[in-house]
Amino acid sequence: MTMRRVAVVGAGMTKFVRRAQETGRELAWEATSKALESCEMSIDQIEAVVMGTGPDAFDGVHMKSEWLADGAGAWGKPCLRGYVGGGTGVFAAAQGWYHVASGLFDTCLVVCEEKMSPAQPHPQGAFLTIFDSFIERPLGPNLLWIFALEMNAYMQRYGLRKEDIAQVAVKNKRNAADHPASLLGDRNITLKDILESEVMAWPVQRLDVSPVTDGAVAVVLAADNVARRVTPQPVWIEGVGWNLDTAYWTDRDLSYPTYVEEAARMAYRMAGITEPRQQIHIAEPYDPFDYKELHHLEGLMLFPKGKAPEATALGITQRNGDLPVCPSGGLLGVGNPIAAAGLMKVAELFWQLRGEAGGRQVPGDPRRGVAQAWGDLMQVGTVVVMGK
Amino acid sequence: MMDQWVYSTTGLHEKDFETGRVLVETWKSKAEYAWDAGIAMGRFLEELRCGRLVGRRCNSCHRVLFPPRMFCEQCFRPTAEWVTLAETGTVMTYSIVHVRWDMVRLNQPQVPAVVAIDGASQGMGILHLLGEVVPESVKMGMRVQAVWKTPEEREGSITDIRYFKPIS
Amino acid sequence: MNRTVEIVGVGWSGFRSITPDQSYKELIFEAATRAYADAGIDPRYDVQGFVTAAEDYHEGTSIYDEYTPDQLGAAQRPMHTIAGDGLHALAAAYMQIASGLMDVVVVEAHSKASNILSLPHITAFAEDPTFERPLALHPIALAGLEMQALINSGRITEEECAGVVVKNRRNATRNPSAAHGIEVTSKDVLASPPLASPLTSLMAAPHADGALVFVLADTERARTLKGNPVRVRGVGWATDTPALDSRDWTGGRYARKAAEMAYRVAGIHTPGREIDFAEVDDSFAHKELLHLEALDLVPKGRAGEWTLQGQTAPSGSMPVNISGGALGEGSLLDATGLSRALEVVLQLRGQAGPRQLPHVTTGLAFGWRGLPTTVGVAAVLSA
Amino acid sequence: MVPADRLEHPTEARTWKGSIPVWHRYTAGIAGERFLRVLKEQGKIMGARCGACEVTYVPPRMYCERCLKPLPDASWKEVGPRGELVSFTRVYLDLDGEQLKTPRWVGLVRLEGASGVLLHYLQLPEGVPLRPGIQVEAVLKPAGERRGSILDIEHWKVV
Repeated sequence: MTMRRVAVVGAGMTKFVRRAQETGRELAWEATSKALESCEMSIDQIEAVVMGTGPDAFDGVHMKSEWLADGAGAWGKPCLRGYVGGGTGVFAAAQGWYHVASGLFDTCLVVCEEKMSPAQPHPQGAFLTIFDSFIERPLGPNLLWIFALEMNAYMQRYGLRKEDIAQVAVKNKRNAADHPASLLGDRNITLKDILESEVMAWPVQRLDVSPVTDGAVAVVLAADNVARRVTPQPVWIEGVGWNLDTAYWTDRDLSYPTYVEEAARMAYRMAGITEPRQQIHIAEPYDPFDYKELHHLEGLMLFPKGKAPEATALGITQRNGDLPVCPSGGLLGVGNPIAAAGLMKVAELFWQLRGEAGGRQVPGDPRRGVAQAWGDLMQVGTVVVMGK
Repeated sequence: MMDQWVYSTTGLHEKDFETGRVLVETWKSKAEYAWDAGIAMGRFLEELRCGRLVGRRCNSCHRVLFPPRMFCEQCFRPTAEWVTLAETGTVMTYSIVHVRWDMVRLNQPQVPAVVAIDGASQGMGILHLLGEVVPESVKMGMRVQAVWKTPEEREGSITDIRYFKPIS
Repeated sequence: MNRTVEIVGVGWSGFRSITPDQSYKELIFEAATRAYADAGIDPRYDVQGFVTAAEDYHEGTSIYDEYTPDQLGAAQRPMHTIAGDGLHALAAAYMQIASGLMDVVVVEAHSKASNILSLPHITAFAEDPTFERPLALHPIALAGLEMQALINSGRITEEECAGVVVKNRRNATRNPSAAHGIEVTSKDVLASPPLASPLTSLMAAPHADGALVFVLADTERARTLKGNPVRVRGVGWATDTPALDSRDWTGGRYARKAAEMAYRVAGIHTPGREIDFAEVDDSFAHKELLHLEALDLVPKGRAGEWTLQGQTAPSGSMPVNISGGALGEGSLLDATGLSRALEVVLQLRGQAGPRQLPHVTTGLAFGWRGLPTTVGVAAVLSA
Repeated sequence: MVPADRLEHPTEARTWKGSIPVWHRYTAGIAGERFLRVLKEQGKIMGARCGACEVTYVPPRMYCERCLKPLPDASWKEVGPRGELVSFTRVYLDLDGEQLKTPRWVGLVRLEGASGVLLHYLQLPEGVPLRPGIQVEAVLKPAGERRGSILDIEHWKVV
């Protein structure tokens, strides 16, 4: 059957900061009000709200989307919170898509918020309890372990060096220097800076990692008929996909994200994409760690397995390259308020495809982009394809 | 341009908290649990107390699943029988960790690894720590064996295995 | 509306006050096995999507959605969690099917409430950290304040609340899946230890462990399956506000809004006449009365009177919580709303055994997210 | 010995204990910070009014939850300290679910000038019959003891 067409018609966000004075509810409102303003819509014109936000242990509020609801414009409205860990931000856009595509709603506000700074003694503490309660937590693991274990598996499989991977951090932190919301943009950062940063969990060094961040992002979705009334430049959601692999992560080959490939195949099928590398002009893969961008570019089938580092070295993924990757600056540069960071990528595609990205605008006339996020125990892929 | 759609959010510094420039409330949430281990995990923990690693066989795909579960997630059917595994295995991947979960530096680096256990199906392992090894000498594919606590010390916990050490 | 959606299979495990013989994964696997047998499907081949409803702090795990796929046969499939009630997850599945994206979607929700050793602390952890939590009150205070506010407004009496408890606990004695069926008198209820006046301990739903799995399919696909499908005619959900200051303390705005949406989608204009019976949230006795009026199933201000007159009893004109509700089955945390829908499905299929209602064709399930929220979700189901 | 697929004796049932061991530090937010500063420094309870929606929020918000328009400082006004008791309850349990030695009264009060209610402890003089609508007043801690917290209000006292 033919599915209802759904477009992004507006987007707004907060600055990404290390510690916000705003409460989570206020952060949600700041992003929401900017998004509504950007498409000159009032909250009365919004029929439903989709909330995306990560572990309650960050903000420090149980059932936190119920607490954030008023800031996200959900007063008296249907509000639903989808949750796939780090994959939540991009999934929220897919969830907004099915709200509208279902025919139940003509408009839907998608709001993602994360305030990590309240968690003490360190926000990483919230990650202590993502591991299996019976046989992993007693070992005292931390989040860096699984990233390091996965990164090492990836490096060994394809014989990669830290230099091959660290160049991603350089590119994204430089790109972020042009992002007005950026926490860690740095035009002058060098490969040497990354490689000489403190070793936290080999092969992970401090500058391989995106920072703890507070922030929120909101986008407005509308059905075909409404979208054309709201803006002359709707950006269509052409494909959505998500996929969750087994929780038994120690039984999996960590060198390749099959779940990302499965999510991408689902989204590409819907978008009618058969040659991703030709048909996609901008990519915003999830980059909480530099190697993840490479891992995900391969999972998205934009480069062959193990070949993303080479493509990066050749400059193909630079903002002015043949396939600009994370022109926003990504999580490594703009910051990583978990769920909000994912939706930031969707907002970036919206601005890029409308030619509104200012100093970050990719050259040429990009017509289609893909945003992707990842999360859980190296387990979930969420993908959205957008085009004008 | 998108710049106008970015709210000028108020960023704070740690010293704003230390100096009391901003008001705060603090809260220690009491979130305590006693999780039912159930059949598979209950048996697995009990076997650890006895110094054994066990898996479950699926009669449909014939895999020996480890860690053990009462269902096969690939075939969606109950697993059929218990299988006692070896206490040896292969390092699938590892890391050399210098910081604690709260980012405090460790004096001695930890070496967490995924160890695929002999007797389980290809690549099926668990997360544990490596010991009695120079971190820099650890390699993928390295053969290791479990180093157990004494029977008196064991409590039916994953930590009844102190760590895995290289097989010399 | 793009496509119509049916419930083609249900399965559950429990409900008991404790379930030490199974892990949450094993409890869910058992419920899923039954639901798939009921629908006559193989989750590894016949299902496009899976949705679980769960909350991190109810599980004791951050990012709990990591642990959802295996016991459902959902590994490496499109699966996501809804941090909400099982009925919210059902609404999500409904939308995935209605959009044309998927034909068959599985919904799961569960409770291991017995595994939580500090539940009042966790519920309080949902309150505003600056203006509410510093008072360090047991969250039951909010239920007491709401019940008293309803009494002050002249809408209900303590005796009417006691009537709800007597009815639902008795109904539960005829539900083999209910953990808390018992015969009590109105006097017992009013004399039971106070929690937050005027709320007494028998007026608050005890907890239970259990798991529920539903299989949903679009009508075309449903025809090719065995089972006897129940149509999801409408779903609706709504939030009032997290703030204590501006919420609607006596009108149940969240329930009214959720119902308005569900009725609109279902094409229902006179709920009291078109809906034969209802399973509505009764986490606290007064909530059943508040909800019945907000859902427009009972005339304003009459819910208590109807209850005492037996109109909401199995033999009444608007039977309510024949399953025993949360008061009789036990609150299943995030699965509570879905357990309301389970009873509606069983009644519409004529599979409710000794508590089967004669000739019912349309029922309403309504869930509330629990303290301290003002979030409701409704589903209208028809045979 | 544990059987293959079901436990046979309660002695075989096993639990594993754990917790989520984090604590949190919360800012009061842009509106909350100002509200608590005024309460601490001037001993006043403030509200913020949305003229369009005709709602006065207490505590004030940065925005109106109904129309989502900002509520600038100019929309703030003092409310209370007197108000009407809208609802009340006597709580018998502490946060651990244990019986309180002395059950505690709390009340929802609509302060003069506010649209909604504010929750706080309620102090009852002996023998005063509690009924909705009675007038109460916010009792604040002495200026020197106020730290910029909702607990700078000690309780509601019946007028």
